[in-house]
Amino acid sequence: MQTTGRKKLEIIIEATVLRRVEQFLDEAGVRGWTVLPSIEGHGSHGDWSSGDFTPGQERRLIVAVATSDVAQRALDRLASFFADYPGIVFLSDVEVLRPERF
Amino acid sequence: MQTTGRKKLEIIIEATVLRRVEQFLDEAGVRGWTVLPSIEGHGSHGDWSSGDFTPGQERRLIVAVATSDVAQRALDRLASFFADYPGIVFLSDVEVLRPERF
Amino acid sequence: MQTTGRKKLEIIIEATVLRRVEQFLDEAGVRGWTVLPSIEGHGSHGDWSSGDFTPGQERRLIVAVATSDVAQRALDRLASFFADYPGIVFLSDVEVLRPERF
Amino acid sequence: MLDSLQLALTNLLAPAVLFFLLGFGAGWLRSDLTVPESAAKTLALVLMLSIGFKGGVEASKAGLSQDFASAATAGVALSFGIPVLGFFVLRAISALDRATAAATAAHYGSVSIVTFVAGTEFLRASGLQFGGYMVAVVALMETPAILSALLLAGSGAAGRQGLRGELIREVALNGSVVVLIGSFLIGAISGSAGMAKLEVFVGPVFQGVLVLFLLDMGLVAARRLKAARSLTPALIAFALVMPLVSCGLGLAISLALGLGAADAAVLAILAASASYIAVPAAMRIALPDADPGVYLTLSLAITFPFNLVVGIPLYTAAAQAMIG
Amino acid sequence: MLDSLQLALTNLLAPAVLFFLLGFGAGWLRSDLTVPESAAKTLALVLMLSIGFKGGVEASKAGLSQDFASAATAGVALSFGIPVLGFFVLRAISALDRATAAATAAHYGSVSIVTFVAGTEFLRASGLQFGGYMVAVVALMETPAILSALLLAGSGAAGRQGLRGELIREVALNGSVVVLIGSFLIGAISGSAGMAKLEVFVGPVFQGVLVLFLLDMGLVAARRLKAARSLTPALIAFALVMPLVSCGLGLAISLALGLGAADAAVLAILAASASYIAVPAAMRIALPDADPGVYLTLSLAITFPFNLVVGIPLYTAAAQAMIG
Amino acid sequence: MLDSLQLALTNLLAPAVLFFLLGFGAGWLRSDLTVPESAAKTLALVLMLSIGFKGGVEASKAGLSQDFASAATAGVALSFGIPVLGFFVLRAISALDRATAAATAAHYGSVSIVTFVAGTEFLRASGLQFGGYMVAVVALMETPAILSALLLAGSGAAGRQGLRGELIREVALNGSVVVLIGSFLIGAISGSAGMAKLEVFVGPVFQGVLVLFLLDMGLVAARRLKAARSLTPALIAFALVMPLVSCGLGLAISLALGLGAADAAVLAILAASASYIAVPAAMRIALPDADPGVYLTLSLAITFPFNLVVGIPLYTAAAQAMIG
Ligand SMILES: Nc1ncnc2c1ncn2[C@@H]1O[C@H](COP(=O)(O)O)[C@@H](O)[C@H]1O
Ligand SMILES: Nc1ncnc2c1ncn2[C@@H]1O[C@H](COP(=O)(O)O)[C@@H](O)[C@H]1O
Ligand SMILES: Nc1ncnc2c1ncn2[C@@H]1O[C@H](COP(=O)(O)O)[C@@H](O)[C@H]1O
Ligand code: NA
Ligand code: NA
Ligand code: NA
Repeated sequence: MQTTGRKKLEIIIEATVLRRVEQFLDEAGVRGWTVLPSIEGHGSHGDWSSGDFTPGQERRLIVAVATSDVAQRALDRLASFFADYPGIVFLSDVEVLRPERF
Repeated sequence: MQTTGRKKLEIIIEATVLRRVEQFLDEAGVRGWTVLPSIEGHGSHGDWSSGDFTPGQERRLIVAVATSDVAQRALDRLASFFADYPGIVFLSDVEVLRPERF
Repeated sequence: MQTTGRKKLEIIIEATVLRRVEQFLDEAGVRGWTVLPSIEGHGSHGDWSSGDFTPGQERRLIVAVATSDVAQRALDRLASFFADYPGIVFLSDVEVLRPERF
Repeated sequence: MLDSLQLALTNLLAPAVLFFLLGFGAGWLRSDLTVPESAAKTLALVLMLSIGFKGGVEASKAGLSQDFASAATAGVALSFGIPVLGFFVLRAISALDRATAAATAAHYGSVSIVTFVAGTEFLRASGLQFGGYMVAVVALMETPAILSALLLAGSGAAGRQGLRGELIREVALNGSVVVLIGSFLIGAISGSAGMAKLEVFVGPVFQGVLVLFLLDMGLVAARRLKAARSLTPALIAFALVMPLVSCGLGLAISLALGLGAADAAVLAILAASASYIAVPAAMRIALPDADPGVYLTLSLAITFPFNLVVGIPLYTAAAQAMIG
Repeated sequence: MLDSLQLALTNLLAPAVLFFLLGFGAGWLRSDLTVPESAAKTLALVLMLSIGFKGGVEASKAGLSQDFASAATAGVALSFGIPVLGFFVLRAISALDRATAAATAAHYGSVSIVTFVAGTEFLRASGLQFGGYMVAVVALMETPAILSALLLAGSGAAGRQGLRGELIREVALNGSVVVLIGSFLIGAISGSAGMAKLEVFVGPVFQGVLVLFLLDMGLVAARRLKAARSLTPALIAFALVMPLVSCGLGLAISLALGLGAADAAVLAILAASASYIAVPAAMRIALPDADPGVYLTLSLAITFPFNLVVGIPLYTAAAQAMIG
Repeated sequence: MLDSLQLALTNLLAPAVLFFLLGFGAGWLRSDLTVPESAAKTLALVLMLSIGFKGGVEASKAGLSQDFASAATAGVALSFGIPVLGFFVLRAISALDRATAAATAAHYGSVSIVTFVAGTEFLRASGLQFGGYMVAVVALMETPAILSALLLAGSGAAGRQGLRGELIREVALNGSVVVLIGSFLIGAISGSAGMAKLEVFVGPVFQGVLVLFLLDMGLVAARRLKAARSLTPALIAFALVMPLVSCGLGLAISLALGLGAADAAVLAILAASASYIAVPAAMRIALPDADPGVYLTLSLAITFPFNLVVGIPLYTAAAQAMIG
């Protein structure tokens, strides 16, 4: 099967700002993404857990596959967002079938 | 620690066809996989959310690490499945310990 | 946006030993990680499902982005742990913003 | 007539309906209120278990009757027939493709269990006594509509991809049917001894479960309506008028088969209701090309609220006028 | 006095308090006991729905009264005012940054619904009769504190990043406020007919939900306390003394507005309680730089247990001494 | 004898047993019916909380007694002893490795709380009155079996990998033991005042929770049985005969210690039951090499259904024959 190179964006953010980040992805031209739940985490601001009572603090992991250009544009927008809001993003290479969909 | 190159398959499909896709993986010689839940998604067919009442529409993310050959075989089988059923698949390079297990 | 190379560790282990593995990561110098739930899996020891009644057997997926050195150190520690406890780990290349955080 | 209006108002002021409206309002205003997904699934399970069990206990008290046979015949006929009508109407009035039209029609032939529950609550409040076997009729009406739709659409995907097993499981062994029929049989077997144990659970606790579930349905319905992209005036009209037509068919067949007014009202409510759990799940396997954005929006976000708020008292009044 | 001690002991031996202590002990000893996250959210929803509904039914029986207006005025004033006091105290006694101090102060101006529930259980056990409208006062007190905090902190992040919509939703339409007010209105509208249906659910079932939820709160509070990294003696003192000060303010304003002893006790309990659901959620959007490790630990892991075990009987005794 | 058969039939027709069979059938036919994972965990929590609390209240009424001391001694002895017997039998009749044999034996020494609940329901239906302290005996029997297994297997992994803390937590502080003992103490402390609040929750609501949980156990047991790869006739025979042997040991020790027929029946049921929550969790840490495909299948998919459907009436009849 012929595969083509694309970029996978993975974004970890608080549930509270999910809608906003999805809007960035949309504006950057990302055509699809999937949001995964997470249970707990550790970082420079200490630990959090989905068992806590604070709805907004739970993290979501957004997985989005896109072309390199679109991923770069999303990254630019996220970088300035992360100046105010906590969150991390990482990028990696993936190969996909039917590249015209991404 | 010595690591060896392998391929990671990530497959996003509807819960409804999970068993079928697992069967493909098995037939292709994939020896292990892990299935993750997801919460919501956006794509060319609009949005979906695990909060909806439709059991089958929820997406699952299958993560499977395998040799390049086996991954290629799984990909071939999935490509023809995805002609009828919605789903996406992407492939990336990973390094593993104890390569004989994959 | 300028990005820098880092390593992404992905570790699949039983919920029971999560605390111990987190301790290894901490000792190896990993500064952050996120823990995801999973639903079911297949491997050389048969199938498991989160719907079973055995709390400890459920798998967790730990995602941790770190420098290559730190990741290598974590890998060393995990390799000896995996002699006694079941679990798999894989490593891949990612690019991050603000590399000083990882 | 005045009495019917009075009862319609009573329906509107029932906590269950008000909690649905609360959820709908909150969803519409994009409140962050949510009912956790696993809670919603558990609540649905409890609802089905409770009505199945209660129906079984009542049926065991009454014994098998001719009325059950008549109602079952009528229900199965409606479930088979309504999708055929719905399909041709949808193809005539809209540009929906074959698969989406067939899948949508299947929803209207099958039934909504929460509409049934709300309807029976209303009938009880109105002093109308229907047969416990109507729960078995609900279960019987769930799946024939799916078979009709498959014939109409000429489904091939499930066959090509070796998903016949999954399809059979979704159609014949889907969770709601199994729980409904299973609990009905358990109720019938364990009778009043069983009821002595579960009385509070399937009675007053059930009432709480019902309002929570309706709160969630309101949230989901409003969110779906806001996100709808493929709604046209013709489709909206279909979602409002088709239930009235189905109610008419249900009453006609009830009259023909000699059912009493209360059973006829239940049958009319079932005919008018549209599935949003069992049928969509089967459609994702059988007709993966059909657009869930159409069938879920119509059934859950338009027809369900309409039936809950306006339809139930209307169909009941019609049943009483025609048969009572 | 002896009577108060007696009652304080009764409070301590109530199942709800004991289950909190069980959870706290299990969490402290790092037992693997957990209440699933989605269950905890559902339990919280049931608690809010139940107290809203019961309050609405009671309020509909009693009709609107001058007392409601007085209590509402007092509550809103306290919710606005307490954060201002709290903010300046925190800045004076600790090294907290502006954002964290403002966010923490907001928690103390707003209210804890479980503290309210435990307080009302205690008042009922003590034979004190407060107004059903106090539930509406709870809802009214949830959000003014958030506005105070935003003024004190001079928030900018939400504005810069186009999150005004999210912020408004968190402040005005957050799930707990919507369910509380919505259920209150539904209770008021459906009155005793509605109560007939939901009586068991919002009564005896609610008691079980309450002990489960408190078990979970104990677990979470203990785990948070163990994980706390930024606690100083001054902050701990704040979390123990601030409730006493707020109680005093609540009683003073109650006296000024002529409230009865029972209503005054509820108001004092509300003033002394600190939010741990609605306010933190708003703070993650409005003041993302504020440290949740401070405000959640103080409110959930110190003030809540203090109020539950010691505060509630104390504030009630004070209200009776001053007003009764 | 006739009477016993009659009672056995009554057991079979209890809703709880029927719902287990419904779940088992649905799982066997691969229906897509599921009980959400977090719901199942919450239901288990409610079951343990309820039986603990009820036992505590009853024990507080009766006061401490010699019978409690005898039953506790017998229970702890059985929990320590049964695994030793089970281990040597398993090594003799099967090719199981040391770790898997020890882990499996541990399950049979420990207890199943749902089997206990079903057993006590049956005893009540049979008019047999056992002591409230038997709940404390359940809690005491959970863990000694684990210690026996560790001695038999000569575990090293947990020690080598610094998991002693986790192991101690799993053994001494595992969720079910903590909730069971904690609720027992809360019941004993809050007595009838506490019972007045929780009566409906731990009584009629509990019945509904029980049937839901058994429905899920049926589903999981059937799925596990279908997926079982390492079952041999010898292992199946072990899972069916070992409970009978343990029942015999339980009755013998009861006779020796002078327990009444009802308490002896409970002890026999506990001895015959096999753990499927607490012990597997401990075994994943202590003996990670042991194969869960063996011990979970035997305990959950064979022994549990056998005890629920056939064992409970049988052990009760035996207790009455020997002691009654
Ligand atoms: N290096 C990392 N790898 C994976 N997840 C991370 C990493 N750093 C932070 N996170 C996640 O982001 C959350 C907030 O990070 P921080 O702001 O550093 O406390 C953490 O609790 C983790 O869930
Ligand atoms: N580029 C993508 N990256 C990640 N997930 C995707 C992507 N495209 C689609 N998906 C997932 O697949 C689902 C169906 O996609 P679609 O068929 O394009 O609507 C979406 O709702 C997402 O959950
Ligand atoms: N190649 C793999 N890719 C992804 N997950 C795996 C893989 N192998 C094993 N796993 C996960 O690890 C669990 C235990 O594996 P095993 O010890 O091989 O039975 C499986 O049930 C899966 O959840
Ligand atoms: Na219908
Ligand atoms: Na306050
Ligand atoms: Na045993």
